[in-house]
Amino acid sequence: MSNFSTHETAWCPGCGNFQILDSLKKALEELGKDPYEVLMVAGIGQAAKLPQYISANSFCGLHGRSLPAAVAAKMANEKLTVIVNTGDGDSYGEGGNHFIHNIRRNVNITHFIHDNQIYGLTKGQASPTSMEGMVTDVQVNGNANSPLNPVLLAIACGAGFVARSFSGRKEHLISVMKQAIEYKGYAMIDILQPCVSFNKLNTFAYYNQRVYELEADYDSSNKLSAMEKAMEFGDKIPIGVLYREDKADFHQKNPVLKAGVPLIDIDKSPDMLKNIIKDFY
Amino acid sequence: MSNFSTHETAWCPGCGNFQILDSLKKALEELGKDPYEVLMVAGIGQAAKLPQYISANSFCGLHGRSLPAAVAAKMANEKLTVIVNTGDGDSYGEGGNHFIHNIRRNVNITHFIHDNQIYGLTKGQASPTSMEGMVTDVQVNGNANSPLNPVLLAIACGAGFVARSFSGRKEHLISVMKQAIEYKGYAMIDILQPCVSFNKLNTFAYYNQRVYELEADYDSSNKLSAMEKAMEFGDKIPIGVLYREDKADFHQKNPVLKAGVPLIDIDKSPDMLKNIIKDFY
Amino acid sequence: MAAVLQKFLKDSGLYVFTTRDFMSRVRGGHNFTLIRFGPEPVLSHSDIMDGIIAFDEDSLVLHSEKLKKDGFLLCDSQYKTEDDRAISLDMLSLAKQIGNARTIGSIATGVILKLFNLQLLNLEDTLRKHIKEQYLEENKKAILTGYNLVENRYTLPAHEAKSQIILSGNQALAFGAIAGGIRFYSAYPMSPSTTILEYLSSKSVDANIVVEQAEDEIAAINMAIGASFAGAPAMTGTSGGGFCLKVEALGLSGMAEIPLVVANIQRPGPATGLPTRTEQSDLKFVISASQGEFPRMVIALRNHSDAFYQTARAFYMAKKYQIPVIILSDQYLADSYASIEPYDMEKVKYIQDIHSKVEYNPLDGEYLRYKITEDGISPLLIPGKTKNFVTADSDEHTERGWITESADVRNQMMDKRFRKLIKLKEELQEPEYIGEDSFETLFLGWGSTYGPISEAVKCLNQESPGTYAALLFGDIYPLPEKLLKEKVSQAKQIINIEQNATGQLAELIREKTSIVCDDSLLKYDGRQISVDEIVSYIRKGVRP
Amino acid sequence: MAAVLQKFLKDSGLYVFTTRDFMSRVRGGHNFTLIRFGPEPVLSHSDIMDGIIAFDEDSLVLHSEKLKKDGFLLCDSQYKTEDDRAISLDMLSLAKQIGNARTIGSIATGVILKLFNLQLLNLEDTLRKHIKEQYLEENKKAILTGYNLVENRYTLPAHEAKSQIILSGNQALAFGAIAGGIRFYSAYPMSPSTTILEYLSSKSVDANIVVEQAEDEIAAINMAIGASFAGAPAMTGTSGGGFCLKVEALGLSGMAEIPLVVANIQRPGPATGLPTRTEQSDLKFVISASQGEFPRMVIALRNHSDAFYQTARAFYMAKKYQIPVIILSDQYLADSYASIEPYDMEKVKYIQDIHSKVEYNPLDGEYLRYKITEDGISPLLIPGKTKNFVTADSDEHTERGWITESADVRNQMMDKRFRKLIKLKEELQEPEYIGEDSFETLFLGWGSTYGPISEAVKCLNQESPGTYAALLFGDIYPLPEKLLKEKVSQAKQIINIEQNATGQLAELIREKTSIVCDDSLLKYDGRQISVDEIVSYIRKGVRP
Ligand SMILES: Cc1ncc(C[n+]2csc(CCOP(=O)(O)OP(=O)(O)O)c2C)c(N)n1
Ligand SMILES: Cc1ncc(C[n+]2csc(CCOP(=O)(O)OP(=O)(O)O)c2C)c(N)n1
Ligand code: SF4
Ligand code: SF4
Ligand SMILES: [Mg+2]
Ligand SMILES: [Mg+2]
Repeated sequence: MSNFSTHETAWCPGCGNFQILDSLKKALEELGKDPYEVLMVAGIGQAAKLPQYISANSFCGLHGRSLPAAVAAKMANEKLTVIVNTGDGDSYGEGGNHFIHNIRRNVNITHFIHDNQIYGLTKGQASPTSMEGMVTDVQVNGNANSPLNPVLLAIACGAGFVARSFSGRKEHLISVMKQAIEYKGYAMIDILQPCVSFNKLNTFAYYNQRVYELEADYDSSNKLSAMEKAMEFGDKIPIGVLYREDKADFHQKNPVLKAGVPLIDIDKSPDMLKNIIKDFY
Repeated sequence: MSNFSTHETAWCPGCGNFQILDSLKKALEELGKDPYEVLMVAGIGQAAKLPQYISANSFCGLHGRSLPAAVAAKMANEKLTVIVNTGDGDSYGEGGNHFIHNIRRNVNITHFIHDNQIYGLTKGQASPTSMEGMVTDVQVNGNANSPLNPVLLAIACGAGFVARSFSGRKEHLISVMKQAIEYKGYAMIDILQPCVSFNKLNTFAYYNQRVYELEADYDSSNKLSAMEKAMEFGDKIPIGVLYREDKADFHQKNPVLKAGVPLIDIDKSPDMLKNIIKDFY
Repeated sequence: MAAVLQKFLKDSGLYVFTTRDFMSRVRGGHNFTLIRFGPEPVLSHSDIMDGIIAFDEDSLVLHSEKLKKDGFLLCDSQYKTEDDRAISLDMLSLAKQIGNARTIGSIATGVILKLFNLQLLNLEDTLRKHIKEQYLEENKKAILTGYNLVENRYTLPAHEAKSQIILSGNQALAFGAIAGGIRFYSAYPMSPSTTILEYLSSKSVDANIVVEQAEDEIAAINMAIGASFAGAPAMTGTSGGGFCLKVEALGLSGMAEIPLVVANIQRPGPATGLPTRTEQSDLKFVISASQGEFPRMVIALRNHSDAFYQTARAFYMAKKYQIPVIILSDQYLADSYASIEPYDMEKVKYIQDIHSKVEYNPLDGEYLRYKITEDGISPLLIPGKTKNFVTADSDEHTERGWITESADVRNQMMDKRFRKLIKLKEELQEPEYIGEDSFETLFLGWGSTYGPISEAVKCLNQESPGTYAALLFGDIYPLPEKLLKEKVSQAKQIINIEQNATGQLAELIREKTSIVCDDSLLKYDGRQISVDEIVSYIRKGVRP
Repeated sequence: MAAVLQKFLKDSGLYVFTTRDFMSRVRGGHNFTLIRFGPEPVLSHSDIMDGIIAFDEDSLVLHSEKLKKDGFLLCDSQYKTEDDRAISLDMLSLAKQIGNARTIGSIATGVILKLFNLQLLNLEDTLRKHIKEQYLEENKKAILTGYNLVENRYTLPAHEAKSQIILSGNQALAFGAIAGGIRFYSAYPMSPSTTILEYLSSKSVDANIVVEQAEDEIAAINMAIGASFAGAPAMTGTSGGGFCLKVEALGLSGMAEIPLVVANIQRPGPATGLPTRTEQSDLKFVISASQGEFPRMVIALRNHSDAFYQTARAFYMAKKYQIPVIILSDQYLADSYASIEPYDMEKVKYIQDIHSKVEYNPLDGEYLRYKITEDGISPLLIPGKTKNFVTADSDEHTERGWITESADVRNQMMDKRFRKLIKLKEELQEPEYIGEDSFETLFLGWGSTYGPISEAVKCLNQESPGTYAALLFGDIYPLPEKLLKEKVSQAKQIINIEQNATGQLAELIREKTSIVCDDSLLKYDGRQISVDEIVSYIRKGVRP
């Protein structure tokens, strides 16, 4: 049994979340992570229940607010492997502002968005990624908003690791997850995830027919062509690492953290207070 | 004297906001707008004081929250010409989530962002568009975040009218403002605006040397090349309408509004309540 | 199946009250529905059951303790039970024969109806209302199958409630908003408020409402304020967590004097808490939410009748006083269904008045949006509808609505805004008094505990006539004090009964009147207090 | 120039208190600084002035009413005035001669120092502290020029305050946070809290603090909670409008029992209000902010000494009880500078204890993050620092920290969390009592009105000895009741003096104790009440 296993889940049978959970456990094991150094962070939603189903430290905060908590935990203790799992509504709707700005902050965490293109836990309203025209109990005349393209958005905001995958392609997902976790900086994977209970448009079959892996010669370092690829989301949906760029992360730029000692372990000078008070004389 | 004139301002002498205010009055006059049908909306900040200096209806709401109020006012009464003037901190920082989602909502309003790349009213902290490395009283070691590219972000979110201009180029600004106001849907102009008090990097001269008008043969309908142009922000900064696409706006898609009668003017059927209660028997 | 069953019951002339108990998950978990019905109006659920319909093994066991000695336990014969109250029937195989295992619910419905000797009135219509066309035939068959499967067991006295309506608390609230003139509703989904969003969406075309799902709760309330400023009566709804995000804009509504209705459908906190359960723990929060000070009104909904009338009235009060009005409901009321007297549309007609009055043209001379007036109410125009400029500013402002830093103007504006409360307090509705002229123990309650507490008073007084009474608050802030003081002066003992841990009503009452409760009955486990629990606390001192 | 002047004054052994009055704009508008100094400790500003230094025509006129008959009015000779108190000097042209018109401030500083016969102690050092190297020489010249321009006029008695420190309320708060062990601070700029962010940024390297400007206030508080969860003592600061946005996460801190310090530097509301002015109107708001119910503590800062010690203590209390602790300050305290006794670092040493204690390993067996304990405090470990999993959940949860819907567990957890208050209440600090053993009138106040009220008591008692006293609250929620009840039982009259419109302290006191104030002195025009205003209200019944 996996190091990362735990109790029963409350997801619907057939839900794509199961594959994501399995893949994540696999990825963590293959990377040889110690569960006690892993911190799973989530907001609120179906996807956000994932930390409850994996043996690791966990922080299940507020709906939409997982990223600020996650990056700050990493700032406090860089030895933690910080992984955020949460929904499309949580990440791009309620949490949209944190999404765009944490890309700019570039803290070394990993963000897995279970993108079922619907609000699952609240029983099926349109999410930011829902297709235009989708009918729900709230969008009775069809969703009027054009869907957000999260990977395009991430690239446009300057993210250094932007990927898409699909819960139904476990091998692919595990491989991309591992790359994302190992990437030094903010890494996001938008994971297509069928919601069998509420999303009758974007089903397993829907995704399965459309997804294809990026060509072997795909150049993930070219931002413009990455954006072009990112816009491909229709009859064909590319999966894989769309854009990747290595750059200094938050810790490397922060004067307190750049020495590499976790914040909570830095010894404070015993004379610190006495030195500071001198300013006020 | 202009129809839209009013009392004294509280801006610093030399501030770029004066040109923006002048240009806006000019644009409104040239479009022949009736001041009583114009609604100026703002958040809080230096830029956001603009509605106080123009004769029109005005709504100065909360910091970061101008867009939701503006689009809803338009939903309530489409006869209003709704114009938002507010800062980069307000629009992209505190209000970032409303920015990305109101692009998707595509309500027919105009959004002028006075982008001085700084928080002016609160006396000079880094804003989302501040350059990396900028030193302020808060960013004492230099701003560590990479700046947001608002025009690129807007295009990536699917905005139909995305432009950049500069307060120092009044003719250009007036012309782009007029196009934006006339565009049917959400239109944004990121207006470069020197802040003489706090931004010593991005001065009038800085912008003036760098900006150039888009070539006459520039094709603003190609999203990919628009994104490429949008990324140009360094020694040369293109100004003009970077991207433009005509598409259905919110009102055209909304079942209650599509008939073209302002919401507040629709007559409710006198039997409406009696008809609805039947459902409950 | 609950929807169909309750409709049959109502159509047979019975009063019905249905509550749902579900877990915060989409499938699985232990969920159940309680239906209480009878020839007399039913105001709440009860813990003591006459019958159980169990569709799984858990339900057989989990609730049997609460089943009356002579109750029945209807279940499929696949489940083994020793309980001699069980009625085991081959429902599942019959459903399969009909062609769809899921019709087992309709079979059970048929069984129940027959047990109580009720007729299958409007069979087709009822089914059509709740069941998709394609499943209609098979469910009809199933009901008839069930109906023919058993013999009649119980006889109910004659009853006359056929002309009642049946609806949930949130439907009643949403319908009340329509009666109140709503034209704009914006919200972000959040249990247990989402059904308001759903209901208003479904009526948006019929009732000419723009209904918009916002990107977050902050957007939702700022949208509502923008729409209201532009002349569309507006509401935003949420639960406590979402209300938190609306707190800043609540102050904007207060400062800029923009009419606004905010519905907070409470659930147990703090934070995410127990998302699908019930509590009344946001009273003090909403009373003082937002920085600074400004007049507001808070109305607690007590039942399905209030939900309609008071929501409609909230629009009236918001517009009349140009203030935010907060409606406090909770999951118990929101999700429960009750059969009640049809609403009287004449009673809400006065609301139209205030909407039309708003558009009057100001007196000659300059238009002063924030004119200092004696009653504190300034002329409210709609931008674009007049040759005056309409302004709103979240900063302190002059009569014209321009930003100011003058100490004098500040004082005048603060005083003007607060003066609105004088008139408002005069039209507050006193709490509902339940009981006889004389009594000894006075219960104090608010909101949805109305049902359990008022039933408890009746029940307790049957044994000890003239001993118990209750004051149940609907209008709760500003606190109506008149009747309270009157009844308190008569009481030997005061007990506040609340669905929270700190006794928030009692605290509010003490703050405003110095009245101190002698005892408290507080429940905060997420389950609504029942008449039985109140009665047994009073009789035996057992806390639930 | 105020910074330089106050430093000279302090170094001459005088006590200093400086307040700023500025408009919400970057340049222009009428802004001024009040410096009050003397040989005795100065606790607040005064409305009555001994001297005015006017740098523009407005200042000549606007304040002259408040200038003492024998006061002076220092101004440049370019401004014409009839006032015979004027000292007109050619300061501008002298400044221009020196080479920079802006050195006029330094010339005036020199003049003042000479008028009061003070020596130019540590001239260079003082200037270096506040003036950029490149302007040093010219300002030195300017001060000397001013000093030689006039004759000595006043003689101050001997004084001995040279070893005092001088700092602003926000600097004191921030320094207190450092003493409290802060390692993480996140905030979004907002007046009057921004200077905390600035100060901590400037000390981030020296004190090993990660200081992060967040994209909004919601991010700021959620970051602080995340950092605290991971073991870094954390604070977030803001003003009322930003506090609104933090309300939801405040509940998360309460629910997940994650230590957190939140500083709310109040300004007049509602909404944007008067952004650069002062008020105390968020007390009731922060006491009940967030849905649901959970223990919290609110500490009001009364002065520059409190600002340090109480902020440090807030970290201690937050960690010890695993709760959110809210610090209430206001613009008046935040932006004013005072010279006070240097802080005693020994007094804050106990705080280190609690930080180290946290990392203890749990007893044998399973680690239960939310173990039900007698005192309600459960073992807090730091994730990654132990071979136990550390959990946090915003849902109601079990002892292990997993989501639950059990009614029993819910009750146990609610009770456990609230039990923390028992011990906490035992270590509450009683309000500070100002006055003699016997008195007739008792003033009640809180926070930054400490200075004006306590000076008023002294001043009033000079005329009528033993008549006035005050209780000034620092710890304010939970409300410490002991001393209050004791003193109230002795009082003939109780008057609450507050910088708000509704008398929030009085309401809180009535809610908790049924004590009702006989009269209220409330001010809400954005300007701090002064000792003079209190005294003249008491003596003449004139409300400010
Ligand atoms: C402040 C706040 N608003 C709303 C909610 C209600 N809520 C819980 S989960 C959720 C959306 C879930 O959608 P998503 O994030 O896509 O996750 P999924 O359930 O689809 O995995 C919402 C709106 C909440 N818990 N808190
Ligand atoms: C909720 C809230 N947070 C913070 C503030 C303080 N604040 C006022 S304006 C402003 C930033 C202004 O920057 P920007 O939007 O770029 O406008 P500018 O002044 O530069 O024109 C801030 C942070 C506020 N008023 N409300
Ligand atoms: S509702 Fe959808 S997302 Fe949630 S568990 Fe069920 S299938 Fe999965
Ligand atoms: S601070 Fe900057 S943005 Fe504000 S008025 Fe002055 S120059 Fe303009
Ligand atoms: Mg989802
Ligand atoms: Mg700016």
